[in-house]
Amino acid sequence: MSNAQNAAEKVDERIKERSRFREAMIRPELGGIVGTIIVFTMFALFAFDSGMFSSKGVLNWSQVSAQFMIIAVGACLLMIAGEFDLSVGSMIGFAGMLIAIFSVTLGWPVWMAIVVTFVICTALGAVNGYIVIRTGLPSFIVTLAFLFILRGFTIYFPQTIERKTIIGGVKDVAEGDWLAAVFGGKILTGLFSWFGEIGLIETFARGSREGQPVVDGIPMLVVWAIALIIFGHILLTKTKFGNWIFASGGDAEAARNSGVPVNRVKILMFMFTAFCATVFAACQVMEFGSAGADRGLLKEFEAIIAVVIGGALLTGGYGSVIGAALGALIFGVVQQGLFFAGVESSLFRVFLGLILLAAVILNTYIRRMITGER
Amino acid sequence: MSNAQNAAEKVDERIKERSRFREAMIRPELGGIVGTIIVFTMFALFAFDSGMFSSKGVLNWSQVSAQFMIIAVGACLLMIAGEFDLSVGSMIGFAGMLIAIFSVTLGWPVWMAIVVTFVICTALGAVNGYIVIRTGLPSFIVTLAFLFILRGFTIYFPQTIERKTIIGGVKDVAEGDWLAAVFGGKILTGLFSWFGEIGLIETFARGSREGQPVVDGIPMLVVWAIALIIFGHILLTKTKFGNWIFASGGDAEAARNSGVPVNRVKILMFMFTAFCATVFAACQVMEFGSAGADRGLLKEFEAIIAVVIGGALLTGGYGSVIGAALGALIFGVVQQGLFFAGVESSLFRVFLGLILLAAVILNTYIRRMITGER
Amino acid sequence: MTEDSKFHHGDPVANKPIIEMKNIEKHFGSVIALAGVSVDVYPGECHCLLGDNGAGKSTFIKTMSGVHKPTAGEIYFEGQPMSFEDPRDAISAGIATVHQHLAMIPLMSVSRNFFMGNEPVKKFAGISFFDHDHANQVTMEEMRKMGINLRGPDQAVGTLSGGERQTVAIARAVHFGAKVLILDEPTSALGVRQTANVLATIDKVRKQGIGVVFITHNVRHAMAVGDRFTVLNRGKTLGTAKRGEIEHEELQDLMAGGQELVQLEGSLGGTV
Amino acid sequence: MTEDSKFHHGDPVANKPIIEMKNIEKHFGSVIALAGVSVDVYPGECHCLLGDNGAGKSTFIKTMSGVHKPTAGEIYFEGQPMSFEDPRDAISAGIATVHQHLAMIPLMSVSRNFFMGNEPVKKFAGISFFDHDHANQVTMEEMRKMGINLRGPDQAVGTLSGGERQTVAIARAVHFGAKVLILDEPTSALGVRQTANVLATIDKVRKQGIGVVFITHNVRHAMAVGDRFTVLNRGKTLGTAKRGEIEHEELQDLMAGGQELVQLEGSLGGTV
Amino acid sequence: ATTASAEGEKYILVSHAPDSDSWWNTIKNGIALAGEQMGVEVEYRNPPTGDLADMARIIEQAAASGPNGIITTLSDYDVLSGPIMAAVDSGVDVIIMNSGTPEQAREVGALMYVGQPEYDAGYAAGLRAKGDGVGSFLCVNHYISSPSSTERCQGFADGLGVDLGNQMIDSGQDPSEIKNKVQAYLSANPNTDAVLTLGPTSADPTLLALDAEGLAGEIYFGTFDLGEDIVKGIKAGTINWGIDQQPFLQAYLPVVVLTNYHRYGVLPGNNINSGPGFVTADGLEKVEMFAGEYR
Ligand SMILES: Nc1ncnc2c1ncn2[C@@H]1O[C@H](COP(=O)(O)OP(=O)(O)OP(=O)(O)O)[C@@H](O)[C@H]1O
Ligand SMILES: Nc1ncnc2c1ncn2[C@@H]1O[C@H](COP(=O)(O)OP(=O)(O)OP(=O)(O)O)[C@@H](O)[C@H]1O
Ligand SMILES: [Mg+2]
Ligand SMILES: [Mg+2]
Repeated sequence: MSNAQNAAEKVDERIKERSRFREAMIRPELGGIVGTIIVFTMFALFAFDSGMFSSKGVLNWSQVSAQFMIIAVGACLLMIAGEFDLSVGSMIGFAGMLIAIFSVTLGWPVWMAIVVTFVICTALGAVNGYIVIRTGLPSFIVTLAFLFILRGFTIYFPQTIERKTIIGGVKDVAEGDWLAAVFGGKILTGLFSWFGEIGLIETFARGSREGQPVVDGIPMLVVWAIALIIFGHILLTKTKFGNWIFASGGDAEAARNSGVPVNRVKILMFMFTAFCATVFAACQVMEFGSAGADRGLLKEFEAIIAVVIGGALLTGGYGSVIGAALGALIFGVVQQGLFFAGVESSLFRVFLGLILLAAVILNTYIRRMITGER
Repeated sequence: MSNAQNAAEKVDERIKERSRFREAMIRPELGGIVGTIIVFTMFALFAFDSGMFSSKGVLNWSQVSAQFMIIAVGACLLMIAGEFDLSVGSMIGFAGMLIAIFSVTLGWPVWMAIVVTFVICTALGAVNGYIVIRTGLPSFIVTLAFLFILRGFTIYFPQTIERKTIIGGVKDVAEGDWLAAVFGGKILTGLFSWFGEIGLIETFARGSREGQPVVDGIPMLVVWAIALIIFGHILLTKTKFGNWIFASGGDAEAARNSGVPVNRVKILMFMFTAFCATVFAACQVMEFGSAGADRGLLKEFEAIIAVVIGGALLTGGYGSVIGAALGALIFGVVQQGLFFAGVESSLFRVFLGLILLAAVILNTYIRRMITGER
Repeated sequence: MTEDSKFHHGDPVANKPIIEMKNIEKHFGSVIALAGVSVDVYPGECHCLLGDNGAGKSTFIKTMSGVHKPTAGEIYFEGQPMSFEDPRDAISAGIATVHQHLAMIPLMSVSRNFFMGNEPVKKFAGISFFDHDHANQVTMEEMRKMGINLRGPDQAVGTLSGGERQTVAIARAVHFGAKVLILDEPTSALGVRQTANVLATIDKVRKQGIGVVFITHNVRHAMAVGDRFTVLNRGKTLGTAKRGEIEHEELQDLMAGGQELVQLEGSLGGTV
Repeated sequence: MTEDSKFHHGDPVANKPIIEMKNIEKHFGSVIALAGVSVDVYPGECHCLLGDNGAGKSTFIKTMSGVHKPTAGEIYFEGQPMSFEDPRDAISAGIATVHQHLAMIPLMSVSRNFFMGNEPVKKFAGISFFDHDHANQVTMEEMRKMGINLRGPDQAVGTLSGGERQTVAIARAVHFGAKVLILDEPTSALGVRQTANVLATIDKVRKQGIGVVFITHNVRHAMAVGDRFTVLNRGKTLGTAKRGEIEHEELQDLMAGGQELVQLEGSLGGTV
Repeated sequence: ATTASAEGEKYILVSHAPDSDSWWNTIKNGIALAGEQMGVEVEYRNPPTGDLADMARIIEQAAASGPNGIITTLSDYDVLSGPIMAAVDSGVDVIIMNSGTPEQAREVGALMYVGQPEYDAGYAAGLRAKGDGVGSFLCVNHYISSPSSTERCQGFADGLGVDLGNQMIDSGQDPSEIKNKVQAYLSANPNTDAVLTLGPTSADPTLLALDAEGLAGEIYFGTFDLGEDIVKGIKAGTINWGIDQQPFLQAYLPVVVLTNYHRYGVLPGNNINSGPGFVTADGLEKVEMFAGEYR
């Protein structure tokens, strides 16, 4: 009998203890952090003198990564809440088209066009969410339907209204509009021109902008990305609502029984995803001055890939915004870096696939360590 | 006490009985059947005199539907087995390119090119399956990686080998090859020219083929579609293996414990899906005589849509091959019918989305009636 | 309370019931899960709900905890008519439930689970933040009180054993100052020691003046801690009895619908 | 079989055991789930496996039914050394298992579930087809024998109650001529009547000369049908006792690790 | 850009085409050959999905990697003018090829323009078809979301003097779908006089469609951009003409021009129109030999 009694006291004798250091290391973002380090090391070794790490080069991949980050934040929170959205790419095209049609074709003030577009698109996100909640269908199917519906309208509207698939001229009408500047402008221009003066940044060698710094400010796109990441991270880890997001994705039924308003959480997350897509679209339209029917193609996959590389669980309940942002950074840096390194561009997809597989296997391993899942 | 005792005898007193007729009606295919009837009725009303129901018109949408059916059968069985494959579209492009490279560039006999391609592609399907089984990752992620990897190679190979992305001339080398005819030929040509002679089928009124019947045979594409549907249907409903497919998708753990070789079933289904994609590619290459790097784009979604319209459950364990075939038929008929009816073609996507939503809601309702799920 | 019931109604333990459910009905499509069930719970009592599989026990307590809305019938909470729109309402009114299928999220940490739906907040620059420090501290303390030593408050619930999870769920319910604690078959998957633990907890909670609703199939467990016993059968109540007014065998008989069991007892020696 | 065990070894009921498990060990990464467990099962006996949550009961029977491969140890089946690669091997050797988490697929029909992994075939033009008629007929008959009237053999298992599903699982195991039937906590979620039913079934099966391994937390259930009792504790066996050689209380004490329970018994009146 | 440098200049060509667009092969082959012949380093870059916003980033990035010159298409002035101007301003010489107009090229500060304005090409084709008695047509647009494809159809319609209306179909890129959609359209609209396709992707299946409809050689068939099957079609008489914009030159010439400019400071005084040239059954030999590779 003595055996049994002794055993009963030491409750955890059958499980090894983990060291403090290992505890601190093992977090959802770990995969993303490791990936980022690897990627930067690789490019520093193989493409250092290609201009990738010049001020212009850095701005270049930061902008591309910022784009991915904006949609990844939305997709990340939605995925943690247990759903996902295949209509992100179509939503980007649709939102951009709406802004252009409202402002150029209908001649509305640009701020109004943007505001109305935000309202329409987040409402569409809510519709997505509402259908998922009410019918209990997988969000894969519902948002796949919206992928087609929205893309169809994005082609149909400009075609019937303007007989083209690109609507341009937004830049002209946006001149001086306060809200347009929030999406298309740049900040810290003063600082950068000072950098240019003191020679910290190269300047243009000729042309109308001779003497100005090649990088003349931080684009609002990057500002939006950082703002959304901070917002998402705080929302997820530091607030009550963040706990609800985890709970809704972890087990909707259990969360509902514990008093979490799961339906509200999910619909809000669909709306937030649509909001992020619209931010993406607005930045793009304001920067480039036109909206095209093919904008945003395949962006839904890119968002999901960034999120998954960043360690989130496709089935919900687990993940981190920082991780997703790192995933987007890896994605952007690899995409642009391969160009800098001069790799045959069709191989980019092959790399992407391999990185995705490797990242996800690493993340699974890390997650199992964290959660004790088997 | 008497209440309690009486109650104990009539076991089902709390559930209403269902009528025989309702029992017979409610089957997984019901949604597909209803959808097919609706679609045909609509087009018969609105596009009857557009040539859609002439012999030529029928061949037209049958061919398009047959294409969808070929990939839908594979996707359907795989989905019932609880997995799905986003790499179908890329696999189509990849397989076609392999056939063209082997036969045209490397000058192999066409039958050998086809056979080797089938071997390579089904092996890749097995790799997909093996990774899913071994890592326990969701098939969404694994096959998404393959979507990119295969497409990357499909562009990279012809580009580096032949300096082009379309490799043509397969028709010339395929002349007289027995296996090429199995994919690219037509059957019953004698019968159809007799039909033409006796006036059962219109004949060409002008041009090089004056006097020949407008439909001169059943393309092998259609034959393959029918053969695969019959094979899939029998496999699923009439064999032991079919029961294993349902079991693997319904609950892999339970099936494993009951002695079902779940891993083998899943890997075989991944291979079968790849096989179907290769059949699709082979038919296409033999019909058009060329392979292009952009072939099969988005086909994975189209296959999934057809299967889901046909009543299968995205999460596995439920569905029917006949349903998937009807889903593919609906898909094909709607796509072509809109052209016959003269609807603005960019709206096709909108219709597709709406049909998907409607079908899936109807199917959910039917399924709940069948399984007593809540 | 059907006319032909053998039971007497249990006398109130305190003066006024916390919650009264009157003639509750619940239909799911063509299935009638509850066909008029009345139960009341007094502070400080343990009210056991017994009954066969599918009798409607879980459905009944789900109407009590706001998961389902009753198709018909009335709910009075502390004398006031009440209608719970969703579990949040019931929880904030003071009804805590530990559901049969555990209300824990395996991937989340113990402390996040503990406070799920009841997150403590602290204001910072006018914005409410989840007060993690407070949450962690409380969780560790409460779990220690229940005799469970966590590796840390951020240990995932998925790493706990079934019995430990059950304990977390109960500790959570008790912590949030519930006036009524509902436990749906908390002991069915537990070992002897864990069961004893849960029963002791029920006893402790009851003594704090909380009304406990305890669902079980095990007559012995019910007899161990119950003050009153209500037997459900096929969506109806067969009546409520007070402790001491009813024998073990009688209760068992009622639960099983009598007849069939008698047949079996011969060979099994009445030890079920 | 630790030295300090109170138990005597149970005497064989028949002359030779069907299955002998010797010093089975099973490790999952850093977790040692089984640290050398030996158990044998004779034809026509009901061998009860008892033990606390996490004692390793499910893990043990999973090594017996081919789900896990033991890390160390030997298995003899009818005297021959055996090594099961997967559940199929065990099933075809004659070991049928009803797992704790049900091995039924809710979306599939009862008859497809009944024959899952054991599909009857008929040849037609040289190809084997699933013999649906046979399957349906057998299913209806077997379920009728168990006292369950199905709406039809194609009724989905999802529409059955928990007790009914358990019965299907047992009927299936028995039907396929198992020599050993393993039941992992078949009664834990069942009502009194359903439990009585399952126990009666065990009794019936045993009388047909099949060896039954019955896992439960409920000492009473074990005492009702068991011929021998093996108690597991923290991955080790505390020994095996024959019916009549051990008292209810003693068994209970062993399962719970003794000590703690004593503390609680005062307030709960020893009725656990 | 004014100093004569040694061999080893680096030029980057940026296109707007998605990876899989086969027509751009000729371009790739063109720059590769020019690079070889001139002894300079050349690179081809494109947005994988054909997203023009991605293309803008690629131009920025190309500029950041410090090449001597960039050769790029200008398929959307709004999107691309910014990055191109920034590149020009930072000292990279730019030549506009393929799409855009000479005026736009001048506005962004490019050295010159080599190519074929799309609308004008479509318009010229329309005029020619009108002269051949065409009154209605079907434009098979396999790349509906690209503005330049739509411009071709629009130009053709304007050249004919008819309204585009529903005569342009979104055919998608799958050959069987293209084939069957063309057949469906022709069955539903049997009075269609002409078919216009926008490249090999839509022309090849359309050939088969016409064959199946028994209309090959009957219906008036014009196409943009050559390819193997198109050349065969022209030879067989099923295709009346192909508009060749000579992509090879669009890629080859800018490299040559830039290299010479950078080495010796010489620069042609005007833009180069590489097209439109109508390829008909006369004089097809060379075209036939190199179709899809250099033609
Ligand atoms: N959401 C639902 N939809 C339809 N029927 C339901 C639903 N929930 C429960 N039921 C049915 O209502 C009846 C009562 O179920 P309930 O879960 O309340 O039983 P229970 O007494 O808790 O049984 P157990 O002891 O097995 O837990 C059963 O017939 C069940 O199938
Ligand atoms: N696949 C696995 N991976 C890691 N650990 C496992 C695995 N399966 C079981 N364990 C661990 O092995 C130990 C024994 O588990 P087992 O399920 O056999 O217990 P049990 O006696 O059946 O308990 P219960 O009565 O709760 O069913 C537990 O600590 C459990 O966490
Ligand atoms: Mg219940
Ligand atoms: Mg167990």
